[in-house]
Amino acid sequence: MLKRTLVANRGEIACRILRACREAGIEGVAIHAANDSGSLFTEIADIAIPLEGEGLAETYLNQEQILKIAIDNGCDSIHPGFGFLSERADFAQSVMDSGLIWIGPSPEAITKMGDKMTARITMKAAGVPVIPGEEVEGGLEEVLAIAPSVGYPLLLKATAGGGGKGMRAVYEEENLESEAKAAMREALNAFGDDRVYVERLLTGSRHIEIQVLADKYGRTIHLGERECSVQRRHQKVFEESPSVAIDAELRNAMGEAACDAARAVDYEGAGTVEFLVTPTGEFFFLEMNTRIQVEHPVTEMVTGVDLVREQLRIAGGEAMSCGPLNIRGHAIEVRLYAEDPANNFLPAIGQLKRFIPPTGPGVRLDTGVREGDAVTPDYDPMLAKLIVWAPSRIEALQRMGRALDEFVVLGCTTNIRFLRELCDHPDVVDGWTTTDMIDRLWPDGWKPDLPTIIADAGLLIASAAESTNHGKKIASKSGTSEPLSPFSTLSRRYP
Amino acid sequence: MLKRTLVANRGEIACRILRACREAGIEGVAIHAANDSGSLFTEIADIAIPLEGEGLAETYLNQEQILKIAIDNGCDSIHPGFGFLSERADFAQSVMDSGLIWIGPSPEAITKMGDKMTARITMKAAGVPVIPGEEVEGGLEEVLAIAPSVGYPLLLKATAGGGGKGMRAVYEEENLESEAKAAMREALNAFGDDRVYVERLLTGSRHIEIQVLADKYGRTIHLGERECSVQRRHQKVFEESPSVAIDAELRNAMGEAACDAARAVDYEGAGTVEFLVTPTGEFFFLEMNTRIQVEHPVTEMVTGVDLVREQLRIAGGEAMSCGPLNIRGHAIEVRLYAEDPANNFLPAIGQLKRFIPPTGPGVRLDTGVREGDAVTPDYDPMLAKLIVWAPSRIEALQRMGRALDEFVVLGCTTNIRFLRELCDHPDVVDGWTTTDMIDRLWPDGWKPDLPTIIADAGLLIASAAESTNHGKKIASKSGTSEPLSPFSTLSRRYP
Amino acid sequence: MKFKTSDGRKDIEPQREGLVFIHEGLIAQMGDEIWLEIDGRKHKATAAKVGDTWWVHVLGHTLQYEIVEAGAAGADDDSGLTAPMPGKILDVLVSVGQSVKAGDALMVMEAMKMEHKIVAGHDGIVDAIHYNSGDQVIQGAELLSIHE
Amino acid sequence: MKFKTSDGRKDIEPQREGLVFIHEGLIAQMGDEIWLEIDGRKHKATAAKVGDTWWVHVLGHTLQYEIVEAGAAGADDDSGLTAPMPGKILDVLVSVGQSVKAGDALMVMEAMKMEHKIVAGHDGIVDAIHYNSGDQVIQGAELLSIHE
Repeated sequence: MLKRTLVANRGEIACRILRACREAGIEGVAIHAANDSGSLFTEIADIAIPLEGEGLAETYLNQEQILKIAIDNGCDSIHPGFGFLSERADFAQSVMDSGLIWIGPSPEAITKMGDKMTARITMKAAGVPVIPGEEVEGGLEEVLAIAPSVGYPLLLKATAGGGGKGMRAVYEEENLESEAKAAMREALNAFGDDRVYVERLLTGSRHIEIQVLADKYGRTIHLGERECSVQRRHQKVFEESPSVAIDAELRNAMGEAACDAARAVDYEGAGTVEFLVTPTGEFFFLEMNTRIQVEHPVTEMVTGVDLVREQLRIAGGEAMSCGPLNIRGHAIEVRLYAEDPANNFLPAIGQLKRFIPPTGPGVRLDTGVREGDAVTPDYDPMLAKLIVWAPSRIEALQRMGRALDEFVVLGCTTNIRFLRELCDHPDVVDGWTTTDMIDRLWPDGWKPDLPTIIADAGLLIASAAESTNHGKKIASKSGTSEPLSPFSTLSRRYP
Repeated sequence: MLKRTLVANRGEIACRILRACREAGIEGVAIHAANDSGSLFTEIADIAIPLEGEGLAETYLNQEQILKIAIDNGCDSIHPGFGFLSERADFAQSVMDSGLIWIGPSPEAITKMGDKMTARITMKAAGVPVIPGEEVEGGLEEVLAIAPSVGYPLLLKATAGGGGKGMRAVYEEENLESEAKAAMREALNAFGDDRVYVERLLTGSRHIEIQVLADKYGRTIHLGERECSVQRRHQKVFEESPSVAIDAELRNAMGEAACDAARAVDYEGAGTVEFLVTPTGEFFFLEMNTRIQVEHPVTEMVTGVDLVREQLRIAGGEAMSCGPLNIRGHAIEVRLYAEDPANNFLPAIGQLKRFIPPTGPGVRLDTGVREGDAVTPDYDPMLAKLIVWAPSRIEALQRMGRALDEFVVLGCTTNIRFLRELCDHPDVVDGWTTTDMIDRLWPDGWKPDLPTIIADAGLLIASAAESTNHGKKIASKSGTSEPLSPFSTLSRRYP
Repeated sequence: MKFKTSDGRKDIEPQREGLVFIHEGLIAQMGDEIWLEIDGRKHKATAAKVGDTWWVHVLGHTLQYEIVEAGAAGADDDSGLTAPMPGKILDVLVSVGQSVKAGDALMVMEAMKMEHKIVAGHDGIVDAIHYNSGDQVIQGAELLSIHE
Repeated sequence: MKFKTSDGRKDIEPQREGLVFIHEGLIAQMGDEIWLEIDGRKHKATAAKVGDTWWVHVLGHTLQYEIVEAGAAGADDDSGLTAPMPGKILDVLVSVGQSVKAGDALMVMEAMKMEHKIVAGHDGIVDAIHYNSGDQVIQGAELLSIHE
């Protein structure tokens, strides 16, 4: 069992992990940059150690400093959270070389999954379906020979390339030759290398990920899927489990493939295998994230498995504690960002003068901030995750709507209202969530649907608040000099 | 489906029901006494109507006024919550006579279960086990004849009596005759009636309740048990599900008996059947509560059924939506009371200067108050319920401990520390919870286990806070005159 | 500084350096937030003043300290008289502009099924009366104020 | 009273009766809490002032109103100069006791990868300087103060 764990992260995920440590009877050690002194996660930690230096490279990405703190403070393990150093195989290796436990998969597994081509080859060898496609060494002849086995529509991509150069979509065989010539010409001009790659073009596909968990005792299980298609600026904002597009049969098949993927790299701990799922129910391996994910709570809510606690258990050499897969109800997570959704989702800063989260049944808040905190431009603008669970998807959407309506954040612009409107949007209600959804629905950018009466009401309240100096007296009002204590232990009668 | 529901209650249960209404798309109407104006539940309601009068009888118990408000405001239904009018058959009847829907069982069911003797007779007829015992009409001879069929140890109780007069415990047959004579003599002297009642004495039994749900379509189901043995001053403080004392077989048997009990009175909606369970696994009907219970959240957390939403659904004429019983993990509820546990749990009053509830995974707060609220002697001192769920009982206790440590309430004495110590007590950890537990463990009253260093730290903080006028500047600090808006929509770069 | 607690009177004169207070190895760092350091470990604490009593939450414990003798910041010079608990005003015994002496009864309120007198803490002139008889008042509500 | 919002300037002169403000059928009841009445239904609202901007949460919407012309309560007479956003002090251009004129640059700070000058809002004498160059400051921190 682990005794003292350093959490090499900040914000809400550090809070999440440190709380799990406390519940597991493990001492939690936080590290923090100077500008994170007093942040919520340092308060939840048993010990909080300041990092020297400025900027990410000198602080949260500073492998040497972090490892030294762990050793100097008697830690036996390091949890990297997500982002930062979580997928750095070299750091995992250093941690292990220092005799500490790395709460995550082996450096080899991280490396294999971190390189796209190695991952593809490893998965193919393990029998996990990958997007049909081949690298072409022998020029045009070979492209023409390979194409039928890949299938149409297909995509020609420059092997050396990027940024769309040398990329051509081919919908019918008769266009293959001319398009292939064009692609190779473009590739040669752009990259000095005319090799191309032929891949099936998967249109209208969904991005679906499977959570896996593997311990040291040979048990590798999956915990169902998450659908995370609603994205803005390539970042997820709305995630759910289960997916409306997945039935029990497909879930089993994808789950088995995900477990095969994990086994192929001797995976240990929690990980996520991403798949592309076509409208016809074919699925293909995309990549594996070798860490806990931002959206892990939706899986926790529907499966009843505490993923972070299992990570700690597995790293400590215990068998995982969860029983057979038991998916119940529906969970949705929305990410609360400090950003202005009406202004192309640009990040916002400010002070959280009021921060009043919703409460009640089925509502979970994983927050990195609390009232009074300053939101600075120093870090990612994600402030918190609001997660709801309900027996059915429609009830979960209704509950999320209720919770978002109750959520008060003043002093810093957030995407709360955008998320609220999303919950009522017919495409979301019907489950037609796609990665391009936000651009499709709001091609000219999202603007709040603000009824005139609400705008007028806000104006009235602002002027009344200004006229009455609202909020100014809160502090002094209760600082009265009348002692209350003589009365505080008196008995009372009830009618 | 219901359209507009009046919630004839206050505090946390009114909040719970009004949120469920909002999620179900039903308009929620709150009623409130003058001293509840601005309370949290009036804020959650779509419409809040003031009650005239003072004191409970003129306000929350005023049937005529409440019914008139419901009719005048176009409500189609009334939800009584618990306490107050929830088990008043006459009120249920008036509501129905006015053409409104009563969200609860029929007045007949309430009446039958409300009278102990009628309930006992009805249950016996339905084949539900009741505590073995008989009323004796024929004097001593009959007592001696009946005793063997009741079994030992047995209890002789004056039929007309109460308060322990005429009560005798008999552990062996040889003492029966002399004890029976003494009991009858005492009964005659005290009540002028020497009839006695012979009942099995059930020592070391647990108080276990089964949640049932029944709709208008003939479906009656149970949702497992709750154990609520930890009580102080005959009020529950710590409730959990499942019970450590119940296995799947006993759960099925008790569940079936509870469903039989409900069917025997044509029960509709949510109800709770209480049983006494002996150490040998025998169980006996005690009574049925014909309403939602304070501790319903623990059942919701382990079964995944939203009980209040199902109540609304059933009352609106829909079939209940839940599937087969699926009990997962463990849930614990503690009741946060405004009271002084170190002073015989006497109620306390004050203002909630700070009220900072815990957050994070597996933590649910059903609260009727928020920061700044005054806690008055006018109502029940229960402020909120803190509920946790975790995969196992021990993890749930650990999580509750963590959550209680994080819970900050200043300005009004509460039982938080008492509850915190309870979570670590070996008897609670081992599941040896009994109704007399608190008296047994703390015969001279509970006192906090306060380490000297914490007491010294508190003193230091108090003096430092006084010296620095802590908290006085909060309001003015951010009321600066520097405009922030020019910067609030600027973009920012990440390293 | 002197305080009254549930187990008697306590005296404390911590060493102060700016916003840092030190006493027998314990360190309190004051600011918008309060951090307590014990054996090199920092713990967040929360404190709030109600009347003359400081409420402190630290390491899962909630403690109360009533001020007997104030510190550097001094007592409130608030001339307002506030309701010690929620209740109902039964009688107002003075009027605006009236001179009163320390100890004079100003109002009578009912709370906890008992009657309580609100008395003047010092000599002065009644400035304002905020409630009439029959009004419900919340705890801490300013009932009336006296100008010296 | 005049405000600036995201869709232009707005003027409002509500009818006031004590703590009740009325405008075109909308009623705002002010107090420790704010209640808005629309068509006979009451809704809780929350408001907080940051700088010259009132933030208002009502019925699930969060709105901002920047004051252009203040109301009865008047503007803050706060003589402190505060950091408009979190950042780092690059340079302090004045010293305590120095006379300054409205518009004089007092400090330079870096935030959002840009330099910003902190300028005097009125003539006066520098009372106190709370940060030195190189210090990190949070948003709203009082940087220095000027006495008129």
